[in-house]
Amino acid sequence: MREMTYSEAMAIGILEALAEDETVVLMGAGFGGLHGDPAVWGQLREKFGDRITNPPIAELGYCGIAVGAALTGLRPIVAIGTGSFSFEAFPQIANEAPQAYYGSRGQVTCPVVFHMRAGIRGAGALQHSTAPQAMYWNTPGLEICVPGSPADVRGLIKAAVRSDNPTIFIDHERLHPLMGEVDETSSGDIPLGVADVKREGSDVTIVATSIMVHRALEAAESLADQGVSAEVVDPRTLVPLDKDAILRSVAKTGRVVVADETQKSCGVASEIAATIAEEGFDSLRAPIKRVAIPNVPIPYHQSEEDYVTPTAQRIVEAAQVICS
Amino acid sequence: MSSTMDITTEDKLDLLRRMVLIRAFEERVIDLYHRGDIAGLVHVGIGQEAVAVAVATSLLEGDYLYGTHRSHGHFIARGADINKMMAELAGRANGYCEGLGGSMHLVAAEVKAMGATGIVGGTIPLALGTALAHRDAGLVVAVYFGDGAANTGGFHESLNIAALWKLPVVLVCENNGYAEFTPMSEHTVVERVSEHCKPYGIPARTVDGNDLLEVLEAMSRAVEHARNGEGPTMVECLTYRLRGHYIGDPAQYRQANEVAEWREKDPIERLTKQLKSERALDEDAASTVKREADERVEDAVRFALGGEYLSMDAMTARVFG
Amino acid sequence: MAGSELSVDTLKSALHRMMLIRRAEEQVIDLATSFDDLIRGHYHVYIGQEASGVGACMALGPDDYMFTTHRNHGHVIARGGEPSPVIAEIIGRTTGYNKGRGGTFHVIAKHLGVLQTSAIVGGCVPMAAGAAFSIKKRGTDQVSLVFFGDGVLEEGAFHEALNMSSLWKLPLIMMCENNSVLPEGRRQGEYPSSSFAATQLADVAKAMNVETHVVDGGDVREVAGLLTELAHRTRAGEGPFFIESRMTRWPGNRGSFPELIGGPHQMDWTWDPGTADARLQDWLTNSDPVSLLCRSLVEEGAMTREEVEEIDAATRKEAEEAREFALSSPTPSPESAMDYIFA
Amino acid sequence: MANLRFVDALREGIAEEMRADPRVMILGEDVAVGGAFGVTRGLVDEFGHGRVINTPISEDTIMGIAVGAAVAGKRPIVEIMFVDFITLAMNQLVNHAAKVHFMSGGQLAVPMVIRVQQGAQGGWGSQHSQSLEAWFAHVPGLKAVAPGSAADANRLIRASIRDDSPVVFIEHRGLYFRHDPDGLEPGESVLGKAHIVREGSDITLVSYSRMLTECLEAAEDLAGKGISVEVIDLRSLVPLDIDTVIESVRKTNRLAVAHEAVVQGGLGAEIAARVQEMAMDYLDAPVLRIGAPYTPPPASPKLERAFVPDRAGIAARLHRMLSYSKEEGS
Repeated sequence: MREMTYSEAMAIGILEALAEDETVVLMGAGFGGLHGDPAVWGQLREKFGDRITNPPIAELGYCGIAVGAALTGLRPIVAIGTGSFSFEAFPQIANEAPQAYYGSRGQVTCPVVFHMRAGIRGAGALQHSTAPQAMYWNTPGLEICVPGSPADVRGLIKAAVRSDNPTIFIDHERLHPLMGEVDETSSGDIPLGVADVKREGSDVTIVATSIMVHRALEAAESLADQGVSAEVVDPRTLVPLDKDAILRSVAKTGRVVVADETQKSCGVASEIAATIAEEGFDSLRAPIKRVAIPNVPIPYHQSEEDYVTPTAQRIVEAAQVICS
Repeated sequence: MSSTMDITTEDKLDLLRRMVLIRAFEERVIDLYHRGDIAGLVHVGIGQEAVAVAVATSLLEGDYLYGTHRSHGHFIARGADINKMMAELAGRANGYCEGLGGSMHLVAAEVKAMGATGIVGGTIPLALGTALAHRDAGLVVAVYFGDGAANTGGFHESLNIAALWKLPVVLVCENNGYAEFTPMSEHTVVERVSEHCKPYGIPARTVDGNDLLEVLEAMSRAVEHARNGEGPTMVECLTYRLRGHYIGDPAQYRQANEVAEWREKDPIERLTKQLKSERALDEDAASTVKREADERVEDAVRFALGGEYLSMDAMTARVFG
Repeated sequence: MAGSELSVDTLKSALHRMMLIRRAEEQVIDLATSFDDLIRGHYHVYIGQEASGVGACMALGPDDYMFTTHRNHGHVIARGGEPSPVIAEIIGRTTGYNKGRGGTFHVIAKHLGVLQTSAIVGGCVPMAAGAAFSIKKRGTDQVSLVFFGDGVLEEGAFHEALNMSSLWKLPLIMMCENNSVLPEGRRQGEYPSSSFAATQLADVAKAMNVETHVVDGGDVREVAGLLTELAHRTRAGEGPFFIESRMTRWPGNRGSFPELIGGPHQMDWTWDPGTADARLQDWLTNSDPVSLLCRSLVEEGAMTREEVEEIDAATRKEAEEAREFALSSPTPSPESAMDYIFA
Repeated sequence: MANLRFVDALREGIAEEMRADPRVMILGEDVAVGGAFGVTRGLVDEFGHGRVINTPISEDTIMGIAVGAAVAGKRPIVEIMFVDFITLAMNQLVNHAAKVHFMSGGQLAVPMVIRVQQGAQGGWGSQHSQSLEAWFAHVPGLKAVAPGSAADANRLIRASIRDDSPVVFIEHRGLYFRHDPDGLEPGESVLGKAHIVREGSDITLVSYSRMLTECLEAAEDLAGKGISVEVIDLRSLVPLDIDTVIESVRKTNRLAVAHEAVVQGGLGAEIAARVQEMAMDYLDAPVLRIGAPYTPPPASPKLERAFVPDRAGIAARLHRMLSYSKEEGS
């Protein structure tokens, strides 16, 4: 076990994916964002420079190129940059890639990974803070990974690359510098569609995605001080969604807070809450609370940003309401 | 000013003052950024001031302007209030956008500076739309973009539509040789962005973007062309940003000698030298220009840092008009 | 490069493919108009463009890739596709190439290298460039060929893909089928359009340093000759190439709901266009690639009329059988809609 | 208003606004020749090519042009021929149209209407048949409207054009050539106000757009079995009139939401999440979400029929819902 940043763990995962399969190529190199550890990323360039292509700023064009390459024997990982830029490539990400396998009735597969940085990052303002995962969830045929820890990002990037399906891989700008333990002596593989209980508890379930896992853990600490035992469940992937793990926890606690950093309306938390309300109805002893972004674009200044950010405190408050 | 032929020495001094003000503003922005008073992704255009001033000078009051992610200079040259600009960068309610937009999303509608954007090439279609709205009114719309934007689909769609509909728009390419961190040779096959205009019959010129008077001359013709109803044109200004892509970018992707060469071509130095050789400016006067600019910027900083923040109710009320 | 170098056997085989496309498409139109529930929406046929698709596909080898658009039926058959699974696909039967999943817009045939057919204007060009990128990365000598219409040049995706293909010297052939050309302007000439400002389509590609060619898309010899040369050069690393294949629209190609003016093509019309419906005569005389090829082969003495008519009878029969095959094929079970979401 | 077909009522609404306000203009592929479905047929004759503007196939730029015209004082209507093609315009729609008002601190307004046409009908396959309203509902700054009747098409398009925000106006191609059923009383048509189309006491059924018709028919079928269904037409998806829904749930204690879009991440999720949060105590059964399965729309007619919820399927699921009890599970 070694403590490392999320960025470094992602770089290690990408290095391992490249080493494992020579058809893996990178389009762009903006993974890990501005905090990427130069030592590790340098190693990546040195070892696999010929498999890294730096495309022009033409998201639509290069995402399409990645789809075409995926149809013909490569496994591209595409760095789109901030989630907002993925809207420029929507025709390829949401209209071509997810339909290739289905539309051809299984004749062709499209093993491409679209990587994007999402979330409220600190003065990213409206066009550099977008988290589009909810929209991709409404687009059948896309797998969606939202890893929240170094070990998870390393394992899931490899699973995403190995998957024969197009995968949306979303990290969060504020995750990059966060530290966590990674076991470099093992493969660290994590299958898609398996949730992880990040903390066990008995009074309330907090379903948390991506950066919210950390805020949920922080909230759980503070709830513990108040005598409330919170269980933190991290789905890790939205598609496939490990409903069983979530429902198991709900069956135990009967109370749920869904914590997610996308806008509330038709957001990730809505789908998770609706699913629990539908399939876990009999277990529920209180309404499910959603802690998400209100329906506003992400503003520029910190005070405004903080206001819209789903924080640990807001998780605590939501839990208090349903536990009382 | 309709033509550079009429430019007086006093005009030139005024152009210099504006460039100096932009430079002073942005240098202070860098300082405030490092002090933590300004946050986020902030892109400065130090070294590109001549384009900003020339473009703004060529436009009339009723004309419109669209910017990019690197637009402080564009807006200041256009006459935007630097107090409200600085306040916006500092995220205050007394800023142009009440702190909701920040550096990348400046809008100063009072001077018809309609918007910067964080999306490369994103304002080009917007400019076309504004031109469409006003094409019968004799108004002109100028829109900035960089060499990187010339690879986006929206740019090419816009060339076609602007030509097809003969829109009164001037496409101002600030070709600073880099698309974010990538040199032009690695992102496109064309030597000059203006080459893309040929198939559509759009008149295009490539000029020395650090020579204010040359840009002004080209811009004046382009604006006149648009105002006469003759359709779009492109003015490609070869220039250079002396700093990194954003504040904090160490810019290790470029050679020291390249930067040094461009420092020699600093547009402010060039015009200063010219005015000195014309005996229109001496050392004292030059320092006065600088001092006055610094003082105005200090006022702006005081205005900005003294500003309140928008209330959260007001913020949520801004989602719909 | 000259098309005249094509052997008589090759030309016969090309004629066979062209006629097969024509007859299959006639069946498609008939199915759409005779049944309410088979092709319920709009659809696009390739009648009148057969020479372009067949000529281009003659230059491809078995391992090459081909991408196409909403107007794909003819391209798939040109590439060697069988009419039966093509028609079955169009009417949504399990025996279709994609088991009825894709329909008229999305006939995909992996074994022919037809990997995607996008109904989004311009959607296929970046993907084809991606296949070319993959070829280059894997170091094989395959070619990626993409068919698209002239409207694609209005889409930004085309320009983004064009720039990257040129920048990275990808083994890509972009076959722009411009079917809006008047007969006299088919070889050269301007592009008169209310929606595209450039008067020469090829200029757009030239501006990005891509070698361009203009070809008479109504002449299968010219198309095959040019494409064979370019495919060869593409394999040698000289790509990408942009071709404007100019052709004149079949009068029955009325937007999205084609009409068989005067019924299916009669071979009498080929030999004597004056016997056809007045609306077709000019097109049959000057522009119909099938009629032009038939007449020239007979005039040159390469084939007799009887031989041509034998091919016609054979393809007509093949298309009729394909229709019957499709109509008698089972429809998919409703729950199969849930299959093939993820691999 | 006479009982016009949906398409004619919609066109009439656009024309009325264009007559009333010279700032209103319409842009899109083929709009000057009537558009793909005839919605804009004849408008060019009355208003000229200066206000009914044919565009190249350049969706993103068309969207951007409309934003630029809107901030400069026009009230543009953009027609996107199929909603699937809005993927090509998402950049300008999400990054500018939705945000310009907010990011400018209210300096600029973007009064524009984005007309889209959607729905799985006709076997047009996966790139011409999607229902994407949840995308729009997720993007703050966009309003979204989805009329289910000709009368509403007329009134809501007018309200949308008059609105100072960007409104995505969702048309269903299966509705275009229909007349409203006899006796349909549209009520007041304003943005943000749902309408109880049929009163009932056993189950609340929420829907919009074409699915409303299936819901009304299902309600009719169930009435024959003595089950009383209250049918609510949302009409406006953003703003969402949750109060009307909750008021109804308090009466019926059961809620179903039916739409043609994919269930996962769809509008039903939002309604279910909100209602269980705000009115859980009133629910005797889980909120039932009825929608398309998690697949792209299939082209095959038979598969497509299975993909789209229908009258019989809705009625059957509502019927089962009534027998739900906590002990047994559903």
